[in-house]
This record gives sequence, structure tokens and C-alpha cells, in this order.
Amino acid sequence: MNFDLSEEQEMLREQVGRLFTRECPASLLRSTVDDGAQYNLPLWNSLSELGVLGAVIPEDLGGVGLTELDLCVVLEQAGRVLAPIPLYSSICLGAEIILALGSEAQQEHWLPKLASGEKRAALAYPQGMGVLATRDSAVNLKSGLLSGKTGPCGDADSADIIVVTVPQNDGWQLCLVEASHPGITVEALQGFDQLRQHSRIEFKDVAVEPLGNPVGAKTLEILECRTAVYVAFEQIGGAQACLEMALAYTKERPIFSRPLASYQSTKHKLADVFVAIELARSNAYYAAWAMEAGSDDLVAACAAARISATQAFELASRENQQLHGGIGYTWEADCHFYYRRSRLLALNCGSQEIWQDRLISALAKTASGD
Amino acid sequence: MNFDLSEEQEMLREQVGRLFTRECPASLLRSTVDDGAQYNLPLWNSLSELGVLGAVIPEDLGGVGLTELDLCVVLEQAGRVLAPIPLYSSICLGAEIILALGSEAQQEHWLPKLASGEKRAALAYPQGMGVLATRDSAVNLKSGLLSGKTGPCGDADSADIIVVTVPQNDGWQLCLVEASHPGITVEALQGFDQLRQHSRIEFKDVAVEPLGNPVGAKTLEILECRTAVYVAFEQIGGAQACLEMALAYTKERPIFSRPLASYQSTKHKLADVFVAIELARSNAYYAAWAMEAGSDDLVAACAAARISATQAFELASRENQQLHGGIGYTWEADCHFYYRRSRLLALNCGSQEIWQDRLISALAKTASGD
Amino acid sequence: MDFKDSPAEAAFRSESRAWLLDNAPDYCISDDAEITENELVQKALAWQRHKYTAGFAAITWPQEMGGRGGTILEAMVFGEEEAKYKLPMPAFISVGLSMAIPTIRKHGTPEQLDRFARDTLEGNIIWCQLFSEPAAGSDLANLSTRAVKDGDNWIITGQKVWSSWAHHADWGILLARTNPDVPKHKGISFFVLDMRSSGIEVRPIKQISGASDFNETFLTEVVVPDSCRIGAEGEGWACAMTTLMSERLSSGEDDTSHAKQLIELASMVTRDSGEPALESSALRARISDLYVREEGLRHFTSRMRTRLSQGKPLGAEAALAKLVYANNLQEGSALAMDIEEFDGLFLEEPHAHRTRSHSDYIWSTAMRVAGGADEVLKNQLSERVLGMPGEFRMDKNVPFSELKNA
Amino acid sequence: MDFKDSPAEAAFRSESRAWLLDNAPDYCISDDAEITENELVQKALAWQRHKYTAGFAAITWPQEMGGRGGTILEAMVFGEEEAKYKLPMPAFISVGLSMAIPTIRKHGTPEQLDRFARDTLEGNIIWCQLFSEPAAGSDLANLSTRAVKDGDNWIITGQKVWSSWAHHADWGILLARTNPDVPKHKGISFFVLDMRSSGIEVRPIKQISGASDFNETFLTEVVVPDSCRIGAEGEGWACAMTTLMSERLSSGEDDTSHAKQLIELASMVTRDSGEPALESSALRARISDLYVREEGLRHFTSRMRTRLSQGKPLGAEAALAKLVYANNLQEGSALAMDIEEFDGLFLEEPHAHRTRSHSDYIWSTAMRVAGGADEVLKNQLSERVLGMPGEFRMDKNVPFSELKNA
Repeated sequence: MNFDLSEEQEMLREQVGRLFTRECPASLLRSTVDDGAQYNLPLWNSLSELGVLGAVIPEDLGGVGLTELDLCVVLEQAGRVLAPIPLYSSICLGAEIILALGSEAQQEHWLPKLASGEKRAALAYPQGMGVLATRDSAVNLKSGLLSGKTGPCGDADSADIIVVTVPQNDGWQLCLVEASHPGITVEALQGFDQLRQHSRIEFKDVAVEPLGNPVGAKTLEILECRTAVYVAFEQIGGAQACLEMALAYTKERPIFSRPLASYQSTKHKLADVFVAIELARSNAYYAAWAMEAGSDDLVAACAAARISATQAFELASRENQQLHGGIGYTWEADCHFYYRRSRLLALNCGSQEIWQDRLISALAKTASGD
Repeated sequence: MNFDLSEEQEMLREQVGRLFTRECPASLLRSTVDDGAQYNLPLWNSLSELGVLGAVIPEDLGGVGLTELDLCVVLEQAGRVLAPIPLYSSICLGAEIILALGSEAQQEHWLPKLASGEKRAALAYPQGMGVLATRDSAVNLKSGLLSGKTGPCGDADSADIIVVTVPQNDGWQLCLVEASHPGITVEALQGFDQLRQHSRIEFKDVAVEPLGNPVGAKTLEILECRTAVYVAFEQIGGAQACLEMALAYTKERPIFSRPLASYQSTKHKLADVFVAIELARSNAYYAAWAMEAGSDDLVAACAAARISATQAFELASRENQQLHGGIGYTWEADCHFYYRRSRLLALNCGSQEIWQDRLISALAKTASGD
Repeated sequence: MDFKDSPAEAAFRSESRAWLLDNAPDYCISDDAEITENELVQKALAWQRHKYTAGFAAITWPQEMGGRGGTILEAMVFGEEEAKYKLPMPAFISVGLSMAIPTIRKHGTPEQLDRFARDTLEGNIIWCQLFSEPAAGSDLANLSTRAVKDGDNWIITGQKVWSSWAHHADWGILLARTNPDVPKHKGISFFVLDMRSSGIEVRPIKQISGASDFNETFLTEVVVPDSCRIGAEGEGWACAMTTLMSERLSSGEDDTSHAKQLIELASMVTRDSGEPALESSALRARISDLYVREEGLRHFTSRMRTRLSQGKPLGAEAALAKLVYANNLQEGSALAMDIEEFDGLFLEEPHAHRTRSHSDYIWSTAMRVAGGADEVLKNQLSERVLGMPGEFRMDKNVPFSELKNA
Repeated sequence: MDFKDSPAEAAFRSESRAWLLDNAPDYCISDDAEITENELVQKALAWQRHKYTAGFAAITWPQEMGGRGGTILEAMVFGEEEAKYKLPMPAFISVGLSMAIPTIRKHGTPEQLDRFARDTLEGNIIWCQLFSEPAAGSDLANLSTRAVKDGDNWIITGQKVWSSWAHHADWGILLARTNPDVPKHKGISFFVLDMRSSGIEVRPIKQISGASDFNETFLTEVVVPDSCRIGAEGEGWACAMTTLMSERLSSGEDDTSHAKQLIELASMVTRDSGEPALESSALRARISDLYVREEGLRHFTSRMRTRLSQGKPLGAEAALAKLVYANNLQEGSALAMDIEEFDGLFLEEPHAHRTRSHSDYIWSTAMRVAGGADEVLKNQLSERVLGMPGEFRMDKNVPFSELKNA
């Protein structure tokens, strides 16, 4: 047993972390908001040059053929600085689905481009829950033509291709379409998180390519579980950043002539945050291992990672905001970016209630030996 | 508007409080446990002499004809010292139900005796949820004969009469029977709370008197709502006692050469307890008023009182136990009686989930104007 | 105990209701009205003036001050009825009526009271508050704005933050340090500051909401006559306590039941099963928790008002109201988003409630900090209500000028 | 990252499993066995002796001390396999192996180690711990048991509490104050105490569970030879830290998933609707919360063990394990009662799990306090892991004899 990052992963973490620290300072976040949450192309290119976008894409498809945990390490660092790039949308959703379900031709055509960062993908949910496998759908597919307006889709504005799920008979059909199709309208939404653009996508009789045959709920659940682990690492990165900001600020800020950090209420609050993060991190590591190993308890492992990461980020972002007091309420402080982001990540791939339900159902099934 | 106890109620509170402080010291609790949770007759008699047992029973039925809030004041004081007497069982359950549903003859026969404390009643639920109106029942009534073994029944060992609910067609039949009936076996249970004896009662073809006609769920809900408010006051009394014990102890106990009470973690913990108690108390006052006034929002008011009192007592009893450290873990300390009692009162008249469901259903109904 | 109006209260309620029905609608501003800040200010002052004419501007103030000489309960009754209309009452109204004048009344001279009370009541003065500084928030007494005596004047220099409406204000209430050589609570004095004086620069603070409701106010050698000092030199801390206690009482008055709104929302949102979201017991549990805290707070406030109306002193218990209110707001607005799941994060027609939940989730962070942070309020409750020992203080008896962070 | 055994670990696991299969059953004690305390003690010592003979008694100790010279991961593997049997391992075993001997090894002389190490390993010594006192729990350094030098001996007088198995023990590890005229952490020394010495009286403490698993130990002028002092005079605090760090690592090892048990329970309990309780999303939410904290802790422990196995130092992070474990136990046992509602409060056949939830709910209060209360652990995490300032201490440089509460 060896439950830690490998040396190579530690190096990757440092390398990616340094890149983000250098190229994604908080000033970039402020200008990103001013620019309407456009993603940052230079940052995207730097990351692409590191070669990490293709971490889990096989080498013969233009990727690096590393493990899921390597990609998770990148996500954690991106989450730490709130990097305004379509990493999650293009790689963890788009490439992930094409890799799982696309035909050989589709994989050969798109994955090298996604791995290099040259093209970008986005995923549109069929409705507003952040869940793939729902019966409720605002889009429909008839004779290969897609119509309707999707749920919120992250990074659609920067996407070259869009992946859509549509309920079909007893299962779901995943489809792929180029964003430039004339029957597509991308309508930007005003979101609570100001750093990642979301849109609804309206399709008017758009011919789409199927990504394989229709699939069942089980297949989609596994896809969503994997996705949720990537988000969990983003959340943990964000939570960790909040903890560090709060520590730095409270150690400096005097109140009643001693540092705010010297008050037991501050200490216990941040100890609670630390505990929440470490529990979440431990669950996330296990889930990443379970993905890699294709472990039997994949669903429970991923759900646990998702649930505890959401709790940790929510707590950390709130209490970081609180400890920054009046300063934290000013635009010049950085806490608010995390405070808003924590809400986005809590809901962008299924609410806590959805994951709690999945977790318990999976455990109950195991217990009854189904 | 006047949202406070009246002067008379303040006097009642002091009078009853003094009696309990004098006649129910913690040593009485220890001996009660040693005696197998037998109720304390001298204490019962003292309370009866004050005349408060009949607080809400009309004067022409041997009572005092005061308001529900007066009885609540007594319950709070009983809860404060964990008085080992069947006050709740006999008065808030037994007398309450007879007063609501009994025939004139039944009321005239039993209520004066219950009001004087000469006789005592107990309520047996048809199953193990602490709820009257359930379809699930372990007892059944056929041709006036009751059979089966009930859910846990508090104070059955001291009861002269037992009230039972049985599902009957679309409603429920409440029945009354004398405890001395030869077809009745009272089987004492080993309960988590060591100060109030609970039993299952086994009926073998026992002839019972109906208490009025079968009633519907709505009638039982109102009875349970009223009951829950009495329990809420018991809980608030218990929580308040925990807060006071914790304050007294932490102000005295030095840790690192200063009082435990001077640590901010202790201060904030007890501030949280104080807030929980005051919110619960405010809800409970309102619910007592709603009972008295027969207000439209009775169900929501009582459910809110119940839910917040349970939260307050649970929190207060746990943290009181925690703040007493190792001492609190010894039998000679008093915290544990409250720690155990808080669990009893959290479940003896319906769990949090049941009351949350009732609360939201009642509010949703109001909102939709049903 | 009675929640209903007494006959006298009921009569006053009818009177208020009738008067409001006739008079309020002209002054109301609908939610979607497009109105400039200046128009808002003028409309608020006009409404204040109109209430004054009719004797409703300050129910509990004595008649000789221009008030009605009524009871606290009457003031509550009028407030409840007034709240049914969308009337313009920006913060500067309460800075004047609930902070400035009560402080002047308690600590100032009769002349000072004459100068300001009726004018404030009549809507002739816009007030702002100049207390907090970058290094003096929770630790307000740590303020470093200096006031130096110069003949009959004070020369004041420093930086104040979080002053709303300072850019419109006629007068400000100001705390400044008049003596740095005594411990920090003892060297502070309280002034009223003519905002037209030279040397005052007001800059908006951009908030995390994107708006700029607050300002930084820079004071550079502003000349303030000694006649504008309220209370004795060094009595400023006591004055500030009067001011802030009055504020504490007025906050938390918004008794909107967010829980009830959430129930309505959750009964309209459907889950993938086709059932309303409200069928979920997990959601019911969360809404219940919010409801019992909101209702508990509402009834707690009634208990405190009853106490006040009986002439009993109000302790730090009032801190409870702000503490619970701010945390409920944060929980409730997060829950509103959760109910609608991913969709709940996006502002779209016709979902006006989302605008509210988003801004509440942001604003709650200010509420948890402003006017006593959660942590300060818990200290107050534990020390002043529960009698627990004060925090260890190393700044208590040290002259301000010798403190490390001064 | 790999959760599976390496080939070497897998081989050792097979070996352990095979040996246990052949040897453990004879020593097991079933849940419903009626067995006296003495029989339990003898059976535990016999099992210890048997493991020793086979080389499994102390996996990580060097062979010259009687250990196996194995790795921490091997110790974990053996522990996991051993835990599958109901073997008798009362606390005195770990007081000896995980506290007394590691402390003697680090701070004592070679002679002292020779005297105790192998005998402990062979199951010839029953150890007890004599650290806490009525006024020295979280503030352990506040202990007032006095040791006064008398030639080559120490005369020790004082009262110790919370010593389990003291009434059976052969030897105790003891902290006593050898110099009251220096600050409190500096005047303490560490001794091993022959429990057969005269002047020792052991009295059981009745606990809130009704049982008496712990004792008060009264020491009255007990004569202890100086050769029983471990480490230098005044080095007792450092010794105690060694002892307690070893304890911290061994606690929280019980990785029962209460959440999984609750799922099983809730799928068997039916609600009035006829549905299993587990259908409730409110309950699912509560069980989920517990599950993710239990699983998180399990994997956190694996991370810490990995660290140890890499020879990296373990910081105060280990405090996290005890903190989370104790609180999970309290939440989980309350939840077990809640699932069965009113019925859950009563012990009845065939509901053996209720016995467990009742005793866990009681025992969790001890767990939240013993070996570092929640609050102490949070202080440690914030100070030692997060680098936050220490609590203000007025006792730091004051001689013990001048402290108010001494």
C-alpha cells in the first residue's frame, strides 16, 4: 500500500502550481470579470505546452497516457487559482465522453486536437440539474436532428464542439456537434460565478453525430462519477487556497492589539476548515485510485469524494470571507471569487442531495449483494 | 401585544421552581436510578398540593382552569430538575386525551382524580414511533377486546389507567382501561434514560372502554401538537439546566491557570447554546399562545417549538457533558442524566423527521390556501 | 401572554393604516422603477417630511422634540404597517433618527439637540456615519483619526470607511482621537461634522456585489468648531456605545420568512421524477431548520420589544438578533440556489427570486461582519449575558500611542 | 498511489493469515461469553505470549528487543488480519507495548529497557498509566503528585485518576512533580512504579455507563527507587509527550463503518408508509455525512501510515484522527437511535445493535475528552499544523508553586 502521490506526481504538482502562480495572479481574475469571463488564451496555451491537457488521453490519440490522478493533480492546482480556462469543460467532460463513447474515427479526429488544446469541447446538459441521465429534457432528437434549448453549459462560448445528451427510448444518446453549425445559438447567461461563462444553447434542427449507441443509466453514472472526482479536486484546491488566504490574513491582521489568528475562535474555525479539507482530500485520493483501478466501489468512492469536497469548499470559502471582515467585502479582496466559485462547483455536476442519494443507493446495493 | 409571562405566571414559575430545587436534588436522581426508576411519591404529592397538576383541567372537573402556558411553566421546571414523577404521562398525555375525547361520565370520573394526583394515567402507543396516528399497529381491537403488545409506554408501572390508540377502519379508536385488569401484563424495558420507566404493555383480550368515537388523523395531530409543546418546555428546562451547570463549572474550573470559562471556545460554545435555547424558548412561548388562542397556525407553531427545543436540548446536553471533561464521565456528576434525557425527549413523541414533515406540510397547505 | 393588539394598539393600528392608505402610495417606489440616486434621496426626504407633518415621523419621541410621545409598541405597530408599502427609506434616515439624534439627546447639550433634532425629523438633513477605519472595525476603539485642538476648533485628519451616503450627506457623526496618551477607549471624542467643510474627500468603495453603496472618506485638516463636539472630551466611546446600541435595536427588523418563500419555490420546482422538490425529506429538513430559526428570531424580537415596552433594560441579548439574522440569510439564500440546482445559479427571466437569492448570499457576508461580527456578538453574549470572563486584553491600560499597531 | 498490497506485503499477509487461522481461534472470546475479569487478563497475557513465541508480538521492534524487525506496513497488515478475530487485547497491552516501552526505549537506560521490554512482550507484565489527576486533565502539566528525594529513593504522594487496570497492574508509568520551584512543565519526572509497593490504594470509579473500567489511585508516601526514574529529573514532560504521541497513533484504529451498519439497519426498519426507513432522503443525507467522515478518516489514516512508512515525521495531524473519530461515534450512535425512533431507546432481544448504540453514545463522551479533548486537539492542529499563535498563557514562566491553582 502506498497512499500518496508518487514523486513524479509531486513534481507535476509543483510544476503546474508554479505555472499557475506565475501566470494566473488575482489581477487576472479581476480583468477576466471585466472582460465578461472570456477564458484566458495565454494561460491555456501555457498549460497545453506543459502537455498536461492530454494527461488521461492515450498516447496514440495525442495524449500522454498518464493516470487519472495526474489529471486530478492539475485540476487541484487550477482550482487553487481559479484559472479561467476551459480545462474542466473540454478535458474532464468533453474529451472524457468522447474517449468513453466515441467511435474510433471520432476519437482519432477530435482527441488529438483536444489534447493539444487546439480545439475545445463543452458539454450541454439536457436540463438544469447538472445531471446527464434524466428523463426530463429540454432538447430532443428526431431523425438525427436536434432541437430545443439546453441547460446551463459551461465554456460554450469558447467551444469548438459541443457534446449533448438526449433521452432516447430507455436510454440516452450522446451526440457531438460543431459549435459553428448555423442552427446553433449560444445565449450567454448571467451566472453567480463571474469567472466561468455559462450559456444555454439553442438547437434548431441541427444534424448531430451520435457518440456511439444509446447508453443506459449505469454508463452515464460512471461517467458522472469520474467527472465528479475532477470537480472534487478543483474544490479541494479552492478550499486549500481559502485556508491559506485566511491564515495569511489573520496572522497579519491585529485586533485588540494582537493578531486575529491568536483568538481561539479563529483557531478552531480554521482547524475545522483544515479537518474538512483533509477528509475531503483523503476521500478524493481514494476515489482517484478507484478510478484508476476500476475498483468495485467506484460509485461510493466518487460520491464520497464529491460530497466531502463540496462541504469543505463551502465551509472554507464562507469562513475565509468571514475572517476577512470588511476588507473581504471589497472588490479588491480575492475571497469573493472563491465564495462565488464554491456555489458553482456545488451545483455544476449534481447537487448534494443527488450525490447523497447515489452514495446510499450504491452502498445499499453492495450490502444486499445486488 | 404582550409576549411575556404574566406576573402570576412568574410567581408560579418561582414557586414551582423552589419546590423542585428543594425536593428534587441530584441525590434524588441517583437514588431513583438505584430504585429502578420508581417515581417519587413525596415529590408527586408536593406538586399535587400546589394544585398545579390540574392546571388546564376545568374547575368543575377538579382542576384549576388556568391556561396551557401555566402548565408549560410547570413542565419547564420539572424538566430543569428531571423530576422523577409521571407529570407528562398522566397530565399531558392521559388527562389531555380524556379531556379532548372522553365522554362526560369518563371525564367526571377520572379527571378530578388525575387533577388531584390521586390516580395516574399513562399512554401506550400502538407501535414504536411515539406517534398516535399510524397505520402500523401491534395492538388490535376486536369486538371491544384489545390484544397485542404496545410500543414503549412511559410511567406504565405507576399508572392506574392506561390510554391506548388503535387503528380502526379509516380512523383511530382511543380507549381507556384500568391498569389492574388481569389481562394486562406490564413488561419493564431497559431504557436509555434511567430516570423514567418505560414498558411494553401486553393485552390479552382485555375489554376496554372507548374514549368517544373513532377520530381522524387531524384530531390526533392536534393532540400530538399540544403534547409536543409540553415536551418542548421540558426540553427547554433541561437545556437551561445544562447551560447553567456548564457556566457554573467552567467559571470554577481552572485550566492552564485560568478558568475554563475564559477560553473563547468555551464562550462561543455556550453562546451557541444560549442562542439555541432562546430561539427554542421563543418558539415555545408562541406555540403555548397558539394553543391557548386556538390559532390557525397551531400545527406549524407547535412543530417549530418541538423541533427547536429538541435541537437546543441535544446541543446543550452534549456540550455540557463535553465541558465537564473527565469529571462529567463519572457517576457522581449530574450531566449524564441530562445527556440521556435529551435522547428520550427527542424521540418520545415523534422524531425530528416526523415533525419536520408535519411542519412543512402544514406550511405548504397554508401557502396553497387549502 | 397575548400576540394580538390590545384595544389601544388596535385603535392606533387602524389610524396608522388609514393614514398610510391615503398617503403612502404617492411616495412608493416599485421594484422595477428606474430612478436615479438623487431622485431616491429627494423622495425619501419628502416622505420623511410628510410623516413629520402628520405626526408619524418619530412615534416615541416626546412631543416637544417633534415626536408623537407614543409607546414603543405603537412605534412597532406603525413600522409594521409602513413596511407593507415599498417606501423609500435609505440608511441615512436611520443614521439620523436612530443613531445621531439619540446620541445627541443623551450626551449633547440642549442647544445641540435643538439644532439637529427637528431638522432631522423634517427631512432636512442627510446623515452619514464616520466611525470605522481600515484598522478599526471590530476593534473600533483602535481608530487613529486625529483631532487636534486649535483654539476653539479641532483640526481633524484621518480616513474613515464604510460610510454609506457620505457623498450625499449634509452632516456626519464622527469619532476621532483627541488624546493618544491615554488607553485607547479613553482618548476618543464624538463630533458632528459638516460634510460641506473643506478637506473632505469621499470616494466610493467597489464592493463584491459590484455596487458601491459605501464610501471611504478622507479627512485632511478639516476644521471643526468645538461646538460640534457631542459630550465631553474623551467621552466619545460612551457616545459610540449609545449610537451602536440604538443601531442594534433597529437591525434585524426585516422579518421576511425566507423559509416560507422557499416552500413556495420548492413546491413549484419539479424533480426528474416529476415530483415537486418539496417532497424530498432532506429538503424539508433544511427548510425546517431555517424556519424554526427565523420564527424563533421573530418571537424573540417580540419578547425583547415586550421587555422594552415594560421599561426593562435590554441587555446584549439584542446581539442575538443580528447574529441569527445574518446566518439565516446566508443559509437561506444558499438553500434557494440548491432547490433549483444548477439552474439556480443563473439570473434569467422570469425568475426574479434568483436575483434576490444571489444578492442575499453576497450581502449576508456583510451582515455577518458589519455592526458586530459573529465572533464579537458571541463574545458579547457570553460576557454580558452569561457573565463569562472577558477576553484577555493586552491593550487595556496601555496608552494608545504605545500600542504596537497604533 | 496504490491501495493494494505490494508483492512483499501480500506475502506477509498470507503468512499472517495462515498463522492466525491456525492459532487465533483458541484464544478468541465470543461476544456472549461469560468470563471473569481475571480470566480475561490471563487469556490476554497468554495470547501475547503466544504471539511472542511465533514472532508476531511486535512487528516493528528490532529483533534484539524480541521484535520481528518488520516495517510499519507489515505491522498494519498483521493488525488488520488480527482484528478479524475476537481476540482479548485489553488496554493494558497497549499501555505496555505502545506507551511504556517506547518511552523507556527513547528516554531510559539500556538496563531499564532490558528489564522491561522482553517481559512486556512475553506477556509477563500488566501495565497501567498514572498520568491524569483531578486538576490535571487537559492541563496535564498541572499535576501535583509530589516526588521528594530521599537518598536513593523518591517518596511519592498524590492522587491519580482514569487509570484502567490499575487493580490488576504489576507496573505503572507515573508522572510526578520533582521540583515545584520551576515552571510547571519543567519540574516533572517520569517513573515506573511497582504496583505492589506499599502505600498504593486503588479504588474503582463508577462511570456514567454504570461500569467501573477506570480507577482512582491514591499514593501515600510510596517509596520508589531512583533506578525507576526514566530520563533525567525534570525530563518528565518530554517523556510524557513521547508516551502520548505513541498513544495518539494507536487510537482511532477501529475502522468499523458505522454508516454501513446504519444503512443495513435502515433498510430493515420500516416506516408507517411500509417503506424502508432508508427511502427517506433526510436520513440518506445524515448517513452520507457520517459515511464521508468515516471514509475520509480511514483514508486519512492510510495517508498518515504511508508517511510513517516513508520515514517522514508525523505532526499533530494525528490529532485529527481522534477528533473526527470521537465525534463520528457520537453522531453515528445518536443516528442509530433515531432510525428506530422511540423503540431505539430500549434494549430488547433480538436488537443487539441497540446495546452497541447506547454504549457508543455514552462512550463517545469519554472519547471526546480522553487523550486530548476536542478543544485541545483543535488548538494543536491550529498551532502545530497551521502555525497559528499559541493560546495566551499566564502559567508559562511562573514557578508551579506560585500558580494560583497549584
